[in-house]
Amino acid sequence: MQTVFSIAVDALAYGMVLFVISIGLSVTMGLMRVVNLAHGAFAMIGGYIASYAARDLGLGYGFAVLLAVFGTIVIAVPIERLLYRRIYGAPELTQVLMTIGITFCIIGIANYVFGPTLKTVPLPPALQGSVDLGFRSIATHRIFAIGCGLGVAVALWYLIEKTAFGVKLRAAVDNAAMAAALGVRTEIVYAVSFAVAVGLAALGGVVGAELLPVEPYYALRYMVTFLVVVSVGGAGSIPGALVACLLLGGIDTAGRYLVPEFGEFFFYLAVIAIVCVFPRGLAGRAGQ
Amino acid sequence: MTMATMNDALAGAQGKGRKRGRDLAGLAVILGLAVLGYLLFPNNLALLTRMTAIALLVLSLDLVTGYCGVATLGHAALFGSGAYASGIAAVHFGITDPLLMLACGILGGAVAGLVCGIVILRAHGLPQLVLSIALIHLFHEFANKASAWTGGSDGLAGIAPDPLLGYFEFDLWGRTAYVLGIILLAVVFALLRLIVRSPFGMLCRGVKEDPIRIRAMGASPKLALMKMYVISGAVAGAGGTLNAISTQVVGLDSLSFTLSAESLVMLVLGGTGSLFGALTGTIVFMFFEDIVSAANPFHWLTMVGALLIAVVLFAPKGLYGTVAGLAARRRGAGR
Amino acid sequence: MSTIFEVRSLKRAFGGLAVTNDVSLAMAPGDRVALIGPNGAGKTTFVNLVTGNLTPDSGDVLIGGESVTRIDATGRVRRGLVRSFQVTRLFQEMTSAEHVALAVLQRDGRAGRMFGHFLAMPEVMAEVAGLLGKLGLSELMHRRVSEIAYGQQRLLEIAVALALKPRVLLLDEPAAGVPQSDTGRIEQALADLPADLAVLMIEHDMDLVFRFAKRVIVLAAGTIIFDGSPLDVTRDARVREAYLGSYANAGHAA
Amino acid sequence: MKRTILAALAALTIAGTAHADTIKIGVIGPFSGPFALQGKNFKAGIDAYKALNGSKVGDDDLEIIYRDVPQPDPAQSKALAQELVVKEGVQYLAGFYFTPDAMAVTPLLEQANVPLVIMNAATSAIVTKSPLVVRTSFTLWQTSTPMAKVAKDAGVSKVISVVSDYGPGVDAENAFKKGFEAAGGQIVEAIRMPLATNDFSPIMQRVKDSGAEGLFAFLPSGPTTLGFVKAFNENGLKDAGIKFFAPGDLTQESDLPALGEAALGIQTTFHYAVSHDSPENKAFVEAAGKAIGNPAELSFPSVGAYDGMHVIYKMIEATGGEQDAEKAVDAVKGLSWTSPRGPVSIDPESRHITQNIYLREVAKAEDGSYYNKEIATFEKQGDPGLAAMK
Repeated sequence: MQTVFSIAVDALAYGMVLFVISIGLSVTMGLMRVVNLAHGAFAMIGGYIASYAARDLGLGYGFAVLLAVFGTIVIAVPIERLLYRRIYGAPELTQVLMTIGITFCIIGIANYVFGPTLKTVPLPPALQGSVDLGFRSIATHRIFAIGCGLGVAVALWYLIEKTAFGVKLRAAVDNAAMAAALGVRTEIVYAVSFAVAVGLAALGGVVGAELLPVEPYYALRYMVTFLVVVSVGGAGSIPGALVACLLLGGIDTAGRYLVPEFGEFFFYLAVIAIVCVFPRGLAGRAGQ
Repeated sequence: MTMATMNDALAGAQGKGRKRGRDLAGLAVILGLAVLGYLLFPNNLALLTRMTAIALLVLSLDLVTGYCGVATLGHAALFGSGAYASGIAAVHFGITDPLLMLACGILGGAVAGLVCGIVILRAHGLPQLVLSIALIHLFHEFANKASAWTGGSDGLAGIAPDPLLGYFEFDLWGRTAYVLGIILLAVVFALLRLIVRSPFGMLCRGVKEDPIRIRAMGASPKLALMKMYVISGAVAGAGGTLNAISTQVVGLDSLSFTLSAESLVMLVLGGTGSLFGALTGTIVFMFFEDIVSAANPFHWLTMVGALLIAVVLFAPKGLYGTVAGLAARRRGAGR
Repeated sequence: MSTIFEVRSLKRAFGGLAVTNDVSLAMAPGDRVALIGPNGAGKTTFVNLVTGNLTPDSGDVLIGGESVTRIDATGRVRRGLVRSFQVTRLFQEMTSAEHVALAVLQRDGRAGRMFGHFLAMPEVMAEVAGLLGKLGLSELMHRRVSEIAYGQQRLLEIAVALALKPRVLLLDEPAAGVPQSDTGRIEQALADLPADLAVLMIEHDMDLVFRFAKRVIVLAAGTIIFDGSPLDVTRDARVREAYLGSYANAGHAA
Repeated sequence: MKRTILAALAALTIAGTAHADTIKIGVIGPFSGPFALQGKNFKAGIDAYKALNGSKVGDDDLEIIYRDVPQPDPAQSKALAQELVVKEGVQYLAGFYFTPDAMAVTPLLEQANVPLVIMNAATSAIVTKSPLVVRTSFTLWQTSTPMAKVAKDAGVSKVISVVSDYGPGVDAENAFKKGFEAAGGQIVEAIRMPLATNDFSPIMQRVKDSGAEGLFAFLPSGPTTLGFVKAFNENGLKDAGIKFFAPGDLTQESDLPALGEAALGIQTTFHYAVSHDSPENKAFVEAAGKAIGNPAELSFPSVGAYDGMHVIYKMIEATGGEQDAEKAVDAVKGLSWTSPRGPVSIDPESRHITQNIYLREVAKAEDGSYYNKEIATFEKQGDPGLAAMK
């Protein structure tokens, strides 16, 4: 029984970290219909900025996180205007080619600027150490990550379902021409959504840095994981992404614990099974 | 009315003649490039042979992606299965005749094609991409686990092919391997030209555009795609075998996501849906990689990235596709 | 005359809603039947059930006396039940000749052939040229679909269906979306359909229905409320109720 | 006409031999991609050797030609080696970070008449694949075996082994297991986890549940080591007093700044620490640090490359610059010298390097940086892996 609890706690923490990083990708892929393989690259930029701010400039953790989110958005907006705008509505393969190209460039530049070694984001004392849960201990920063995940989920849900912007966004997604005819400036809606997605990527990159350390090949190393999680959840769905992260996190964690030597098998077999049963993702909308 | 029909039949016949001419031209281009490569880089045949093997992989990917619209980031599974099939045949079963190894590799690739087809064709679009990614990881893990057969992460070494036809040795200079590779590529190319223009090829193009319409014609889209996947597996398997024979070793990288993604990049770079596009993409990407990585290994990734972005911006149909489109427009304007 | 196509008490419900409820009909070779009904009457579901894209909860579909209820859509096509689409479904990048040739080859079981080109198959080309000629599409033989007008695409759609040598042809609004100027050619094509072919046409345009059909079936709320001659249909009380009940004015049906 | 061409060709060939005083050495390694840092270390070691010992051997100039294989890719590696031999005419092949890449090249050597000096690839079997292979790095068997004794001496009798599931990981597990069981210890469990593991928390829970007193771990140097070490601490294993043993890949110097406090006190066995205290090493670190640019990036592959160059220099001296692979390899059999890592020699039989293995502990220096502090020495260790293969 204790084992089950233990696995559940780990699965929750891991799943939430995955969620925080991938939810931005779910926004770009589901709402903007762009297969954005460069998502990890933006998360990595966030990690680098936070690391630089906290380690080299000695800023506080919270400040470093904010700087990472906004810094990454500032870097990403010109990229959106110059490059992404050209591939909205393009065939998937074209988007794959473009975003892989962007990823390669960002990796090369990060390697040049920051060097090939690992970078960490030093945690504030409050997040260091572990919390005793009675039957086991868990790292404080993992609890923080779980909190961030929940916070992001609620905030995004509110933004999309309850605000005027959310209405415009959903309208633009369902029928861009109609939305434009109704006076929604889809270009701006897209730019803002992209900024939100990138900001979330950066936040995830920083919050998840303890688990997925920041280094130049971060962008490629975890690209597949993010893509798989979002697709399994159903691109564009927040609850779907949340369920997918927790489910895949759970399978991964349980596999690692019970039969570590076949961990990969379990994970990918589960992915195949889920995709075959739910071809549109766990929360995929019918008719899409 | 009759006149019009006559004229059209004539136009059709001309079109046919032109296509046959392009087939021959295509073969001539391959052989010409092969001779040119041999003359320009007589000491670099090993790399040219590798390029040929990858070209077979990209051609095979084009069959399912370009002609059938299947999105896959796991196509190296077919290539690697072919390589391992021939390698295991040579190392564990003593089948060292290169042509028999080729047969084993083609068979291995075709079987892998069947397996991948069964799984990947269950979904479309993004989920399909994800299935293919999951598959390539499973293949990779499986080969890693079965290290008694595959050598695991150390690679399957000790492949020692007999001389080709009992006479031509696979030596240090790699001439035999190169010639074998070029002949293989030319034969495969000719066969594929035949297939993509055959009724079956037409059926597949139909499936790519509208599977529902194909069903309404009484044909099963899935069956057509499965057949194409098996053919694609055979071609990729031939490429894998060529790699195994020429380098005498098979590594886990031949079953990797990286190789799959790279082959897709090469295909899209050259232009999907055209065999020439697949060849162009392979040649351009591999030469670019070779030159840039030799010139500046530390920054070549940035330059490759810039190349990909430039292609999307300025040649959205791929290098060959865009050039061919321009040429066609010019011909059209001239008429 | 013998029955070529028959539907026996076909039923299909979605949730609790019976969208097709106990529908039966029979057709003989050469029949020209129009299926009409107000929006939401269940015409689309009926077509999907008949063509095999949906499975019925109960009931039977028979072609030439053989039950095809458990046979999938492609098998039904091979047995001679062919449909056209309400919105054209053609391959934008293929020529007219390729469309018809593909249908001809598929019908002969040669669409899986991996060598040769249809242009080099005289018997196929003869049939392609004949069919396209009959529909007045000869000049567009080697044009891609993306290059030809919508009205002509509708004709090509019919050509493709005919190339499959159907015994029963299901035409789903063959004139939908065609500009007024081109409807004449389509009507001509319909008039020229092979005499021994059983044709079931789903149509909104009542003028077309009256000119084409010898028999009209009215579907409303998933059941057949009328099956008889075109002359009687407008006089039938239940038909009037079905249309008038769902529309503010009766003129809309025309 | 024909004769003129022939004459010209002959002249060229003669000119070629007459001026053959530039000896080419082909080095294959990961110079781009995720492992570029290791390739950089190769280059730094080679440059350092040339800086300290001159870039000439006798009258002969040296030319180093680098070729890039970013990730394990035996086919590419072999193609590049072929190109180096045939096109560039290299007399020596060297480098190789990954085992499969080295394995792929061994069948070429005899025909090419070229010796292969392995500067890193660490699977025991490579040296058996061709008599022309010499290795100046280490094997996992060599670095892991002494750890068994360390663990036993520390009073630990039950150990759980956790390794990455690929060749070197399996080697490390086997080496430790053999040594530890021979010393009377017990391996309570041996876990092999996928290379692509991100979250090690479940593994640590398993370690905890196993009741082991010590953990033996092997992961390839790089990003994952950070997560592993952190998970060890955060799951309370460190506090529970479980001892952490590993070969030195886990605390590679270039990863130490990131590992930082978390790695403090971890004991590893390895053949080289950048902090090794000797005049030879001081000179080496200075030269190599200059070559690599950022001295913090310096780690073990550089010393493998440095000693590899030493071996190649000796080979060139012995053959007088002539291309004679067999003579060259014979000349270095039994060769011994003082390397930056300490006294080393080439075992005449296996052609693998015999060297000291050091027990080190991660410690904090006065300037706040972290380093591997050598605390014990196991002298003149051969490769037990070769014996285990038989």
